[in-house]
Amino acid sequence: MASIELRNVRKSFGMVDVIKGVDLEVRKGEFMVFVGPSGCGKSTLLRLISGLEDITSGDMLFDGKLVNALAPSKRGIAMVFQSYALYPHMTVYENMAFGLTLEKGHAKEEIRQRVEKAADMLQIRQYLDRLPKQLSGGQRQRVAIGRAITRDPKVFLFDEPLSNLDAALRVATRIEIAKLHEEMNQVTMIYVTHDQVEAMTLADRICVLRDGLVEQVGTPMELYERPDSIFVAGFIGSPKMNFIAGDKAEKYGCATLGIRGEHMDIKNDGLWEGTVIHTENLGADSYVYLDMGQEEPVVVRLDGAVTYQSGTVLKVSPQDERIHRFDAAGKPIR
Amino acid sequence: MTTETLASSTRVAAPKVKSELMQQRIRAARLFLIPMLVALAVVAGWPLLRSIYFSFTDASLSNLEAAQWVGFGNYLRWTVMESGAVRYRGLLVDPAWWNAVWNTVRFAFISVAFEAVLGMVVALVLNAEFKGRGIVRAAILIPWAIPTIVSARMWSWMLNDQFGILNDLGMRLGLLSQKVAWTATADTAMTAVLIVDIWKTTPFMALLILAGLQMIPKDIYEAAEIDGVHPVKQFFKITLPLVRPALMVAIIFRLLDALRIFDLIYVLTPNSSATKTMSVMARENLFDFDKFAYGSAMSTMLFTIIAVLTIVYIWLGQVRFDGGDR
Amino acid sequence: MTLNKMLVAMLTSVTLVAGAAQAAELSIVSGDTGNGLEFLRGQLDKFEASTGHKVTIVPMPSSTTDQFGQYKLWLAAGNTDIDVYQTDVIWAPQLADQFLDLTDAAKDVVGQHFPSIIESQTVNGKLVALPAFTDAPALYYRKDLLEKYGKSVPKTWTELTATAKEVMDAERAAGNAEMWGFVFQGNAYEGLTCDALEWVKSYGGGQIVEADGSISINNPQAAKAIDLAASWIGTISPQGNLAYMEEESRGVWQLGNAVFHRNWPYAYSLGNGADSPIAGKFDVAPLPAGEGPDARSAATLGGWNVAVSKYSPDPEAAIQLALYLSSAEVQKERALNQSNLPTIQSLYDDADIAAKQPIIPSWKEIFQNAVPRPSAPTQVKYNEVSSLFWSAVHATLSGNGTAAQNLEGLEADLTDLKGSAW
Amino acid sequence: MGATFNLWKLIKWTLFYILVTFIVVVSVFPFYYAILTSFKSGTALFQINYWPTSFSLDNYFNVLNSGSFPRNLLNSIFVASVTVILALFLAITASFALARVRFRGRGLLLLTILGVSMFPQMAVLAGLFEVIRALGIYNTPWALIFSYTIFTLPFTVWVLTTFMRDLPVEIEEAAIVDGATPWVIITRVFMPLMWPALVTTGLLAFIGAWNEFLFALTFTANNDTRTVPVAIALLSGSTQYEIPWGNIMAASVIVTVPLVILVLIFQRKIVSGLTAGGVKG
Repeated sequence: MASIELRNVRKSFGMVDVIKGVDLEVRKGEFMVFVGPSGCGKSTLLRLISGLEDITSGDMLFDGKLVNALAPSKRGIAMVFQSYALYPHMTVYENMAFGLTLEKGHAKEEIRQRVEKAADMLQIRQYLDRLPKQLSGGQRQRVAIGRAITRDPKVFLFDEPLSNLDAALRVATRIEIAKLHEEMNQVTMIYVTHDQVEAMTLADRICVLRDGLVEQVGTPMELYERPDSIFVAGFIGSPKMNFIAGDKAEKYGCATLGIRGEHMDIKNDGLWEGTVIHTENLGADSYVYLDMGQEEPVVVRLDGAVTYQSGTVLKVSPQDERIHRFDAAGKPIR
Repeated sequence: MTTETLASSTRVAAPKVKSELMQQRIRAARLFLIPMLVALAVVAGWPLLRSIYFSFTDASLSNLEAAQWVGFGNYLRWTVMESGAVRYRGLLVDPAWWNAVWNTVRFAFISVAFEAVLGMVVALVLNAEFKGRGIVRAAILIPWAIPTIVSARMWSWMLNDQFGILNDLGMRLGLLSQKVAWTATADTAMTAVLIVDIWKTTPFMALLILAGLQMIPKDIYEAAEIDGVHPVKQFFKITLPLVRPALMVAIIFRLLDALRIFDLIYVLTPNSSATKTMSVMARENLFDFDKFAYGSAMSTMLFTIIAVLTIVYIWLGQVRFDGGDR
Repeated sequence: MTLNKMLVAMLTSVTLVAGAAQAAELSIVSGDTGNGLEFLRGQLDKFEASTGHKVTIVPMPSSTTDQFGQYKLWLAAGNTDIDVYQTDVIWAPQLADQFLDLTDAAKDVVGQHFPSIIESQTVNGKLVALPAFTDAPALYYRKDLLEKYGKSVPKTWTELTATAKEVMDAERAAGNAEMWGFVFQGNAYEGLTCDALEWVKSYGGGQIVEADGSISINNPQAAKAIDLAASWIGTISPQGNLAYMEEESRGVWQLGNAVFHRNWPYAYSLGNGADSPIAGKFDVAPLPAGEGPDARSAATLGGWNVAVSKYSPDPEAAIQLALYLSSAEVQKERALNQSNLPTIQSLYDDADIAAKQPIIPSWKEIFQNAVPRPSAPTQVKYNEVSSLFWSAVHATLSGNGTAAQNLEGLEADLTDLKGSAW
Repeated sequence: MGATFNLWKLIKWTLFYILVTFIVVVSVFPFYYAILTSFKSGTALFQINYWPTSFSLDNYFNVLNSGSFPRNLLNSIFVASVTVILALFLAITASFALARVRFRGRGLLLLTILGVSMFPQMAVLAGLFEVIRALGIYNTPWALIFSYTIFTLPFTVWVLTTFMRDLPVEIEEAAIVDGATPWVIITRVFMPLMWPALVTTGLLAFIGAWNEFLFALTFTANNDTRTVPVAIALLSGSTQYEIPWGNIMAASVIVTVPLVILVLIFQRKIVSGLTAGGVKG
């Protein structure tokens, strides 16, 4: 239950600047996702917020109060790590209770109740006496989340919590986290991932980071529909947005023309012509890869199962209202 | 990302305010290091400095306070004789000392080389799955667990020319044509010392190598097996390169030990010039002869030589002790 | 006898008075062994009973090198925990600075001891230690074998060489393949200095460094003596003799595998032990003489002494203890129990000793031929001198150069070491 | 085909077991011979036997009844145990600082510590003696415990530092978020994870302290404060030059057996301790 404000926050490791001046506000109770390619500084930013890492310059405020130097345990945060980071020698119960036992003024009974309550929320009550090594990966991650819940934090930090899980578990746990957010709607959550699907499905707002700078902040739909840069446009959405340069772009008065695969139609009088390289048939929809003389093949998304023979020449047209135009600097022309 | 530490860098652009966490950690680190550093300074640093200091004086053990500064006199001094010839004296031109240096270095390299090879063999055996491995593993550790002073005496007993069991065994098996006085003659004294040292420390080497071997993932061998790589080739192409880091570290620890060798030789062949090492000679001068300063100079040189050899080894072998900078 | 008794009585009465004054706690270090320690304890009990002082024994390793290094370090650091040291005969000059001068305390008793021994413990007019017992080696020979082959006890080293060879060959031919002619202490250590000094001296080759400090070792007689010894190795003495110390040589001897053996008195009673194969089959004689102008039989002087640390918190009591341990009373007990040779001349005529330890009076002859090692003239450098000497001899015995060559090198080394003065 | 294959396999196994037997025999034989000797006495000592010919525990009774040997055994146990506890305590805290906190001069510090482990004992003996006298702990077990840190501490610090460096960072961060201080992290989070390393280094330090001779001889001046290796060196025959091989071998067996048992108990841990941390290249 806290708002977080970052003012021109910078972080460098030795000679390397990792965060190069970030201004950001995370609202109370909001689910904020940091997303970006590896090395963009998203994990570092999360660790700066947690207090595990010192900020080199700038200010960080929790509820308007400066916390630059405050120890992590005093910030009212809880953190879930990619590798779960459970204490291997403690039982699930001890793992979850550890933080509370270290804080003064919690009676044993109170601790027990809080642990059990958290365990119930995550349906891990039957595992309380087990050691982490006796649990599966998904169970371990739930214990890690349970440990965070037990602390009753104001801010919940997730550092790529799903990347060690297999695909099916990832989806299930993702839903679990979404549910958690609904139940604990007073708690601010910050979630780091490199997977834009997680970002799109979980976030109230997404913060796209690139090279230590904030590229764009907004709701998933804002980012999808009105990307502030060619980078965001390419990062958000699957399949990736097609970028078309050259003559075809010039006709639309821009350096680069962006169009998503789902916003293109195959028509006999299509504007552009391309040769089918490959078709991916997913059942519900199909991706057709076309060679249009661009650097990368252009992907067209079609509903239903459609198959084209490789080498077939197709004509396609972009839906004009869905076109994104970018100048030479990669900024949108609106 | 996960390998980045908590600690912030202090080299460039230190934060205006150190965070509580960092302060706490730095404070704790200081608190944790001080007792150890104090202990090491008192127990090692100060005595070593004294030794170095005495090596530049004419100190005598019976009267340390009266020690007079003589500069490098113990290391090298010269007198110009009436004939005009210059006569050099001191440790750096003392043939007995260089003989001891040569003995030590020779001993260290030969013993460590044998220990590395034999240790590798033993480690490979122990790394194999077979019945009774636990017992074998415990058995090979016995030589290492026996106090040096005891094993030295045990071996001097076994190496005895008349009632030593080794000569008896050698004769019975037809390996020796006559009883050998192992520790007596210059030719065999070094061999005897080497045998005992190799016997005693190979287990330690084997253990360190075994630890390295066990870190090699099994599937690498399975893959090699499927590719039909010959076992000998497997050893040279897979095992050796992968175990190399562990081996290098094991070798350096042993080398440091071997260069300081004292007790074994002191008990087995204390006065034989064929086996006299730097440590033994330093002791002789420090305590037996009235040459405390000269002995201190030897100790200092011994320390210097070990340090130089270690640095050269680390540099040549590119041994990385701290697993990179973190 | 009566004089001794009177003295003991006097001493005891004096000590009783002192003991009544204040009881001190004393420590004595001793590198002595088993029976020796037991004996010492017994004597100390008597001392405690008569003086009221309490004495603890701090045993030390029996290796004299270990003891010496340790004592030197302790004394250098002004160790107050040890009051009385048992010292080897050669240590006096090297440790003199840290021991109390006993001249005054012992002025009434010094006259009883052999003057040569008192002299060996006197450094620059300071009496550093009081003798407890003395030691001198002898030639052990197998009287049964000599009788069997009709040989007499050799009087010279050449004779010994010949006899040893003959008996050894004959015994080997008779099936005793392990038989050797002569075993001695040939390892490179202080013991070899003793053995070699005997050879050199018996050939009239001096005593390495003479009393006036001149280096005498490089002479033809000395070379001759050592060359002869070198010829033994591999012929009448096993190759392994080069690594023998007292015990190893005794091992060979006591298994009945040697005709002759050079050792200290201790080997006598052990050789006659219950399970000894040679019990009753051997006897002792003075070591053979050399050949040449000053040829004589020579035995290296050994023996132990007691000295008082100048850091002792209670020097008076400590001196009292030292006096007691060197007294005729204790020396007699020592002779009776330990067959240690007394340093008090009159005890050699003592009837009890003659009855119980018949070899002791006969050892007087050996002892009178005793040669001191050059520890007095070489002062603090004795250990190094000895080390250089035994190295040179060991090299010769091992076949690395002739005696003449090695002694020439030794002379140069010793001259270097001596510098302007010892 | 099958037959030749089996034959080849049989030969391989036979050769392998011959090698194993050879290794075991070479390792154990001297110790076996020591035990054999410890049952002999008198002139029998000088006769060579490969199998037990006599069985007499006299030497053991002699040793255990000789003055202060049992006392020395207790001293050794005390000195070695306290040395281990102290070294582990100092090393575990120090290695936390060295492995987990980045500060200026850390690399230099690590090298210095390695440097200390290459000090020749001879070079520091005299100086150490002065220090011990100055501290007033001469001739007490503390003198030994104190001086043994010179070889136990650098080694333990090194091994524990490498080991601790390999512990997952996230576990420590989780503890920090949970509000654990460095001390709590060490004692309640890291120590339970480091048992193999602690056992290994502890055992190595124990063996080092147990077997040490030079310092033990120099820094004690009393039968009641001495340790076993010194006591063995002090075992003496009834006369000056007589070496009591039987007693020495009996004492050696007594001294070595506890270590062999320790090694037997912990041998699995020793290897895994070294695997996990000791020798990361």
